[in-house]
Amino acid sequence: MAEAVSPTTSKKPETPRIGVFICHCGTNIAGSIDIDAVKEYAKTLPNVAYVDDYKYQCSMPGQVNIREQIDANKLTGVVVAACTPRLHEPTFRAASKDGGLNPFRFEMANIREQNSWVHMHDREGATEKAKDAVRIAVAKAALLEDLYPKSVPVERAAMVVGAGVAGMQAALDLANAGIKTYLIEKEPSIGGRMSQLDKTFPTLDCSQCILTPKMVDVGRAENIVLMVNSEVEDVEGYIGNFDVTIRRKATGVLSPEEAEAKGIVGGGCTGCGDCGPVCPVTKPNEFEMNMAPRKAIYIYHPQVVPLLYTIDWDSCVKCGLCVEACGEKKAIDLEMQDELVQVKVGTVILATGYEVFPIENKEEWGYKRYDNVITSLEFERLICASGPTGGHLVRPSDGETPMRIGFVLCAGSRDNTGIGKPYCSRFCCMYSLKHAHQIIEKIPGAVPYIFYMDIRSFGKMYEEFYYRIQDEGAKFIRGRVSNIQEDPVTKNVTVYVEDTLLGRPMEIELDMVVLAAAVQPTELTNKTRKLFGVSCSQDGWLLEAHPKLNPCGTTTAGVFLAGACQGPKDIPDSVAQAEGAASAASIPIHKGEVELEPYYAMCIEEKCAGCGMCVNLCPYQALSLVEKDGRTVMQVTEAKCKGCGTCGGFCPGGAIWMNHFATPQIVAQIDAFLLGGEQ
Amino acid sequence: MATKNYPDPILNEKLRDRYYHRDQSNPEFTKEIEKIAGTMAHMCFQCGTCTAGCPSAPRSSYRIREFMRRAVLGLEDEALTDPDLWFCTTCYSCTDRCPRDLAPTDVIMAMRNLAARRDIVPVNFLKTVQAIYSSGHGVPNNDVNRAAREKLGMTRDPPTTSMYPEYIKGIQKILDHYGLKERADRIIKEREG
Amino acid sequence: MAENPEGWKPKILGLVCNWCSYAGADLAGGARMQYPPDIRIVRVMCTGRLDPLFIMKAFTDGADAVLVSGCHFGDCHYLEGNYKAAKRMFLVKSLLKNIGLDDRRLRMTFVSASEGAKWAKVVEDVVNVTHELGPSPFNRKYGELKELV
Amino acid sequence: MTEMREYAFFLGCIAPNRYPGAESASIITSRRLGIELLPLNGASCCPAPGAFGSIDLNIWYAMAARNLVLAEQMERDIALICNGCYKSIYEVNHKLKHNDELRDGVNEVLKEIDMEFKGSIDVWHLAELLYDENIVGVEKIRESVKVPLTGTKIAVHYGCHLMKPKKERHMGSTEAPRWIEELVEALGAEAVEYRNKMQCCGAGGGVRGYDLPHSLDITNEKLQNMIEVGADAVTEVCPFCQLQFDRGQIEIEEKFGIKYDMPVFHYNELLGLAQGMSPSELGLDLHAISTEPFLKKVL
Repeated sequence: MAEAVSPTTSKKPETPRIGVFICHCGTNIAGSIDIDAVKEYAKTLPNVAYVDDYKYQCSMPGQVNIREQIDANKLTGVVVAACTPRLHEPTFRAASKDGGLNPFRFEMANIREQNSWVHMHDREGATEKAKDAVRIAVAKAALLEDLYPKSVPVERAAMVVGAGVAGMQAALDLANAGIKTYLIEKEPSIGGRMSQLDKTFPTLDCSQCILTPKMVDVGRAENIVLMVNSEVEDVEGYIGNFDVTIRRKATGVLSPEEAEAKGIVGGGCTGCGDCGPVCPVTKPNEFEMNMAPRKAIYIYHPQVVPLLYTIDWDSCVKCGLCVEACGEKKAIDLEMQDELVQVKVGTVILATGYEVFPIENKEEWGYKRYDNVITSLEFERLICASGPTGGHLVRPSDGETPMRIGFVLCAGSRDNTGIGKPYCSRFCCMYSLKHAHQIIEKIPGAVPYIFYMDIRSFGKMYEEFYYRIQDEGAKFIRGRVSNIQEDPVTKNVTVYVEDTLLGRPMEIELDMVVLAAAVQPTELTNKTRKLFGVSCSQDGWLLEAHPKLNPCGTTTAGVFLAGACQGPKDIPDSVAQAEGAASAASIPIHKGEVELEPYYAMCIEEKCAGCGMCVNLCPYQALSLVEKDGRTVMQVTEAKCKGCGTCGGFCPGGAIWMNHFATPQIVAQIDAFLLGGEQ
Repeated sequence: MATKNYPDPILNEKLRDRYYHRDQSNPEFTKEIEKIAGTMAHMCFQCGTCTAGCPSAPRSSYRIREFMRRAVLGLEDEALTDPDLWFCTTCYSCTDRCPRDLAPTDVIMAMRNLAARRDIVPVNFLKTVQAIYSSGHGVPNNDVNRAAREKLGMTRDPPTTSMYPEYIKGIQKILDHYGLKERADRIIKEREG
Repeated sequence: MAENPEGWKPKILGLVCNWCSYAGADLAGGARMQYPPDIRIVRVMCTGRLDPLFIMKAFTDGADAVLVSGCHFGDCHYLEGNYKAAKRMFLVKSLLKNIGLDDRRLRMTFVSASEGAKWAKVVEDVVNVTHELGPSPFNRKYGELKELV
Repeated sequence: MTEMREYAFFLGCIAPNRYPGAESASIITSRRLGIELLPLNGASCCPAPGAFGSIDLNIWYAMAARNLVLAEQMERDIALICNGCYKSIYEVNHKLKHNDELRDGVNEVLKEIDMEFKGSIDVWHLAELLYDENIVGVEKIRESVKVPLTGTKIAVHYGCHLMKPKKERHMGSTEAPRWIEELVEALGAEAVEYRNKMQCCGAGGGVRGYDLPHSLDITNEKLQNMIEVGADAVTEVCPFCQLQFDRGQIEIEEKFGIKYDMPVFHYNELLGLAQGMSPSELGLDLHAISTEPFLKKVL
């Protein structure tokens, strides 16, 4: 094994003096590990100059002690055996720094998450493992070196992907904080799911009424660069300096600005709508859940932002009638092509939202087989005054007003069959209560039947809302619907359910059934998250950095989460998280610079044969070959290097030094484990 | 459960203790069921989907959800002595629809197996056993049918154990291995004399 | 396992990446998922960092098994480090065969930050397999070739 | 005629011993479609999954395994025409193939009669073979029709154990399947949809024997749903369902005083009719409910 010497240390490394601090974490660790045994053992280890233990090492006294002992014992390195470095490494690095030590002289031994908590009934085994963990950490600490984080300037701009209520709120907050914000939306208009809703629970204020002002603000905001019909195509760089490529899909329509840029004075789309009527092609309007028509050149609805028409190329026949109708404004360009736009931002917020899962896969409920079985989103459009029926709820089969309407909760949620979703979709209970209220209010004599397993009304004023709806006359039946049968003649739908509280099966003929279908991440979420290196949980929702303490962050520095893309959320929660994410995303930008962990690669030139194998291995093009006093050697562009070490793992000559994960350090850990302890 | 020893047996029954007491639960019962049925019966969350689609529920007091509950709580006696246990037509609708991906039908079959170990089993089931023991068929051939087969140009007996009775020995060996025939005879005799 | 020597406990080295598998292992802890304690973890930023020599060193040092665990393909925090690691592990496996070591002693798995249960399962599997295989011939105390090393 | 595919024909009980027409129709119609159904000598009851499964699943496994071994010795896959048999023979074959502990247990018992389950064959319901394009397929059936059943409305009863539990079968939707309807429409008839199509006939699980009125009440509900949409006949692929619908109507009349006269056909009997077999060749006169009104419509 090639024994590399760091290119940074010219002087011989001093004899290490390591301090070991063992944490009880109350009984979290001490409960299943014999602390004294570990302590006594640590004293016997080479290079260990001081050993101590404490109930809560992360507490102030614990940190102060570390600080004082560094000085008192002339420590060259510090090992804390406690929880996971992913939780408290920053804490103890700070403590080491306060003690006058370079923070990167600190090493952590994880004896909680990966020991005491997973070996609770094997005290002996856990204690042995803890001893080894300390030994391994000490071995590394003895070889750690001073490192100095590189601080890089942060681009004074942010990006928000997805312009639903969460994305809009985040963008507005950032913009109001004086940060230029690119707001990327794949649809032709901002507003997202919320703009499809009629009323909102539990306050019952009209969704459009409270949302459209926000949409207008977004459209007007100085600091917001709005890009609709756009998708993230590629991402490079790191916190402070993300280079993002956006695909702006050809809409076939020029905004006034774009027209101006093309020298068409006073031209561009004004949203006058002259083009629509002349278009010969009719298609279903996705915004109306395909229950209303639109033309091949269209807007979703009158309140869209930006108020620009869009051409649906899949159905456009390029007859040119719209071009004529548009006339002097010359807003329509049937030859328009997608364009790729490059932007540089310091931080990014993902707010890609949710969609309804294909509920027709739960065949027992007959969605798409039975006319009068619809989803909640379809219900929202049918009950909405601006919807396809002007807010008059009708059954799809015959346009009649339904009087007995069933609401099937947990339709595909809390489902372990592999067809539905194992999780609770979180807002179905509440909007179904709202739907019940809406029909009682709008249709005199109409009776809602709510088939539920549990009513989860956990939010502020939610339980009170439940109380109100029950009082208004909604029928609550505690049972999950097993199947639905359609009467071939009347098209009425009969629901089969057990009233589990009565212990009695029920056969209830209804005019219409609304499925509160489970939700899932939007189609593009997976592609987008991979571009930003964000992980997801098994069910596809984006993974937060810490479920409790960092719910907006991700494991990619500078990338944050807002709204339902992180898990099903109602409007208040989405907006709240959006504001959290916006504040988190603005911090590095306001600081103006971020410190990057100095884990970059370095070339040990006397060992480098200049073979260049590593150059192609680097996913970030951070390596290159250069001539240096007559020899070809590799050179690292530190700003580009993210410290993955793929080059170091390959270099045949061991000529690459990975800061903080150097070959001698890792080998020392391996040896310490296998050769160090009693054999 | 606390027993009341009032002198009047009618009152005693009328005022029978309806409390659930922990000692009525037998955790082994739940385990036994899961072993036989190969489904995580203890994961039932009582949504009622099973009963709602059950063809027997609307025409009897049979509630498969309640049997699932008994499986969860280990209410062995209550489950095995309930005559409703034998109303399941094994149509598997509940199994196909259970959101917890359990197999209530197989839980019922497991309970029936456990009941049968206590000789709790309807006579008609045992008569099928007797028929198969003697003829190899649960629904044996008869002369009317033999004539009919002949008329159709078929052999009077199908090429099963009816045509090759020498195979019946093997069947009897299998059933005797489990002593099922004797048990069937004994139980039927007890019930019908 | 009866044939395994008295007092032998498997020495298993776990080389895991910081972003997925180490986080997954932490998650298993948070959820108190119990698994055998026979593994010792060395954390690297990415499995791409792993020099085949590290694994060979571990085996010559007498490790009974080595577990390498990274992100799922397509989820690598550094885009493609795990692909490169996986390729190298194939190489190492063939090396192990050549020196007469059962290549089941080296296992590469992919455990995401949300797969605590999977991590516990993986460790359990590796421990079981190691028990099946018994001490490595190079095991400092129990291996039949210990004099060699 | 393409090359003949040979299967061991597992008869079960009710087809050969109550509806022999269904047995002979299956053999004759299949032969015309390239399937040779060979006698499986010495086969017995499958055994009845309801009765035996309820008493002791282990005995059910062992008894079914004996039938499977007979076919293994013939080196032929099994084809059968009864859903109850399908549950026993298909499911036990599947379980024993994939569960070593179970197989060893069963082979312990089979040793006593010098048999061993090897797991060398597969089990098919004749209906799925007829529907499979690679074996027969709807087209080939349509071509084989000489007397189209035009103008008749037929209600399809799938029965339960053919397709459920979904996860242990391989036949797709158990809520709204259409494939047997396709087989029926290939004969020129109209397959009508009716309420609760997938509901059980009521006979299974030993309930027919345990509580006849209870099981008939289920049958009665299904018959009403079929009448509601004007069905001229019921077709099924399970002689036990056939018995429940056919004899069941007599019992329903006795017990509930309701008379239906709804003809009941095993699909292969219908196929036989369409292929030009005479009612007497099909033994339709053995049905409890007269098939005459239906025959008048087509012949």
